[in-house]
Amino acid sequence: MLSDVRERMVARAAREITSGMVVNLGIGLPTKVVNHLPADFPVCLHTENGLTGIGPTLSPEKADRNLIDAGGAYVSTVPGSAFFDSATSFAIVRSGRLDLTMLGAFEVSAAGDLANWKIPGKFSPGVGGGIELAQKARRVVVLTTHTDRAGNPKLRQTSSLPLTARACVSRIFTDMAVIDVSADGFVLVETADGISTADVVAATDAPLIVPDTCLPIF
Amino acid sequence: MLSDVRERMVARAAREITSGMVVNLGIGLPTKVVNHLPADFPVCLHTENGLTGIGPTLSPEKADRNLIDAGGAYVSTVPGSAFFDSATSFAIVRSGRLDLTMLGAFEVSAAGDLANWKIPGKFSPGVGGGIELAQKARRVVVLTTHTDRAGNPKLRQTSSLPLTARACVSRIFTDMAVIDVSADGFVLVETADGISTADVVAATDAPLIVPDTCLPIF
Amino acid sequence: MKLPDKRCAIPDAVAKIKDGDTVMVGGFGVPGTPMTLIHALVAHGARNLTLIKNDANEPGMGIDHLLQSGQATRLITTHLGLNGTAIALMNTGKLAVEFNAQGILAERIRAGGAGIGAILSDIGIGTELANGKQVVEMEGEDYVVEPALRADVALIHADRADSFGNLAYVATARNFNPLMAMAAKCVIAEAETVLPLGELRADDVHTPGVFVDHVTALGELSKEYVVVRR
Amino acid sequence: MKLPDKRCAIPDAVAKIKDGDTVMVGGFGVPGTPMTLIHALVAHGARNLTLIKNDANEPGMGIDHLLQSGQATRLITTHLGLNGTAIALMNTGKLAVEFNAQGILAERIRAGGAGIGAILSDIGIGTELANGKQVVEMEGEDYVVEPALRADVALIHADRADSFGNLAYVATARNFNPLMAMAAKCVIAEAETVLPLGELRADDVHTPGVFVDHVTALGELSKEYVVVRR
Repeated sequence: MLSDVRERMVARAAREITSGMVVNLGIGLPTKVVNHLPADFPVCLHTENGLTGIGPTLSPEKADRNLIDAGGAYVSTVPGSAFFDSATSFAIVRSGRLDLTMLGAFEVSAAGDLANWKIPGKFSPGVGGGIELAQKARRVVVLTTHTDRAGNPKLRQTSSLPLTARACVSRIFTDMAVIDVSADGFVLVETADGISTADVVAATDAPLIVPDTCLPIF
Repeated sequence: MLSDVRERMVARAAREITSGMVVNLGIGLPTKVVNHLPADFPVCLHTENGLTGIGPTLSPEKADRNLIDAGGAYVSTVPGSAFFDSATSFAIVRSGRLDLTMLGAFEVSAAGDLANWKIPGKFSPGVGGGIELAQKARRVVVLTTHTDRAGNPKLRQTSSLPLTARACVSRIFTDMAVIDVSADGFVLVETADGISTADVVAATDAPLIVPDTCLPIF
Repeated sequence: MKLPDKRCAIPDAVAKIKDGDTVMVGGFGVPGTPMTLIHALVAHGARNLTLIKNDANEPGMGIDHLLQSGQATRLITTHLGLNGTAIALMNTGKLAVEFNAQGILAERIRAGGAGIGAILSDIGIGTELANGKQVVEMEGEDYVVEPALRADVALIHADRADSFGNLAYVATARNFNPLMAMAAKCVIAEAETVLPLGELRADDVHTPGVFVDHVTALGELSKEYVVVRR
Repeated sequence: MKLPDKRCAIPDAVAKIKDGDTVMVGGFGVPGTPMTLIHALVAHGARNLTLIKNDANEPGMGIDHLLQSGQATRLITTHLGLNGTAIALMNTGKLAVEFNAQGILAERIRAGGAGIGAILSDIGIGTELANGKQVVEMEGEDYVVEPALRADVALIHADRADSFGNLAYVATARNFNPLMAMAAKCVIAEAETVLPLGELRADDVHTPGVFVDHVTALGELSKEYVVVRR
């Protein structure tokens, strides 16, 4: 189970999905977004390993051994699902048919650079499908904790990690705030219940533009 | 109906097809080759517009409006036929899965250059699939009349027409002879019944190597 | 979650086509040619069109109507052998024609649909087909650069569809349709039958509906779809 | 005319694999991984293999057996996240690993199967993924050259096959299988069911048998094929 604030962050991110969109939800927190969409909501979920029209996740007892998502979870279909090979799957991604992708992050820079695939010397399992999602989806948003386990900010002026793609992130949902990436850097859009603007500024390693209005709370 | 000698030429060409081959038969005379294969002969016929396993040609009454070959003839399937798109069809061609293609020709040079798609100022309907067949099938043979309607030799030292592909033709079946393309030029292999070596030499615009043995007659 | 409904009336679908657009049209001969959408484009009247199609159909059929009406001024194709009218328009300078090797046309369209810039190919190297093309050396070999093709609109003919736009083709009517259905900003599919969601098996879909913008059900088929007696 | 019969016993099919060969292996996670052919390759013993596979499976499953046996010395892949053993072999220099973006790996294999030399792609431009790659300018834009991949052998898992080697896949077990089944000199397919000719509908074939050299029917499936409980 997710903590209350993470659940609210995921629910807030779900509102980013509008009617009729084609959406790819990355491994980890983004996958949880699907639990916050109404049953009859018109949307098409895509997974890189070859499916449009992802249905609910299934328990091992009910799982089909041949039906997983890109993260290895056993999923199901919906009426109108289609299966296809890996080349067609990334044709969807690279030709701009994804309206939105939600990804995890190690770091996001104030220019919208995304680093989420490699920490040199520590973690280098390969880039998988992330680079094409980050570079080619029409809109890329990030779901992440605001800081890493050691408390270091993940939102930084520049990222020192190998990049997944440059200048790709439009918006970041964290357990503290919703932040947009603008031409002038990070802009605070919303804060989590109980979190002050000062808290967000302190946990962010880059200047944060704070609008002179009352911000929504999620 | 074909004339007797053309029928024998087509029958002779059919013997070029050995058990288990994947074969593409070009528009025109090559298409007729299929009539000379036994019913249970193990072979896979390919057509560029998206079918492996071509079955017999059908009359308009029995035709399926959605099932044609690349020449527009209404054909049928055999048990085990498969349909595919045009990209897959030429993937078969370019990746070397065709053991043999039989093509028509305007001219063939002594180096095996093939010209069969354009006569500048007279005939230029486009190259279609011919260039890829000529360049990529493992073995390319030509079926053609030995001379054109005006009596000009089609087998020439060099071709003056725009080429379909260079040095691609291995063997030529005509209404006068079977001729191989060797490193040293044209080599007479067989003659048609009633045709002398001198007839073939006279109708060929390039030196013809004539083996010092008794040649088979078809 | 429910997959969106993309069913649409034909005039509404083709209304988006603008003067100067590039339009891909499926089909190889009669099979797979979207005869009904082509007539709708004639009725719509958009001019100065670039068409991308394997062939020019036969006189009085398919895209020949767009050549006769003067709406098409440019054609990217492989072979015009069955349409003497198209060849005459080309020879008199009324139609600009770019010929491609057939499989290269297929790959260029597929590259457009796959979001890649170009393919490197050795087809035509050493012949006039390679004239004027960019050549790249890779590992000591020469290749021609064959740039991806994309279109503003693709007109597709399918056998079956569902309301999300998943498509299935039949026999040799498949040909260029699945490739073009990936390679245009706006993909319009006519289908002989439009089924309720879930009635096209997910394993048997040839074109995932995610590529398709509008799907429309054909009523009774016009005479242009039937067996040609030559 | 009759389509040739390509049915073959598994040991005979894998007997052709030689030391030093490049072997493509289908599958994304468990679905589509040819578990039985992989065990046959372990039994066969060919060494110094280069494997091309989306992922390295999980410890004790799929190509992990070829890593554990030391038969594979090189791996072209996209992601090893579920196999710590593979990462350890890579980090200690016992396994040379080349990472590709997943869709680029798919396209490079497809290019090999389609007989084209390379694709030009903008994926990874401006990141370390593009380091060391040939760059080509086309119409003012930079693209990296991603060369086609071909293999000596491809090991494929299909749901259904016929005796000519036509293949059909099920659900997300399709993944890289149809691409690899086009891109090797020798293509060996294991199928859960091998049907008589004509029982796979021509419109529903995913891989035309013309690409396949040997097809073999699986008996009862081993435990590696079942649902993984993590």
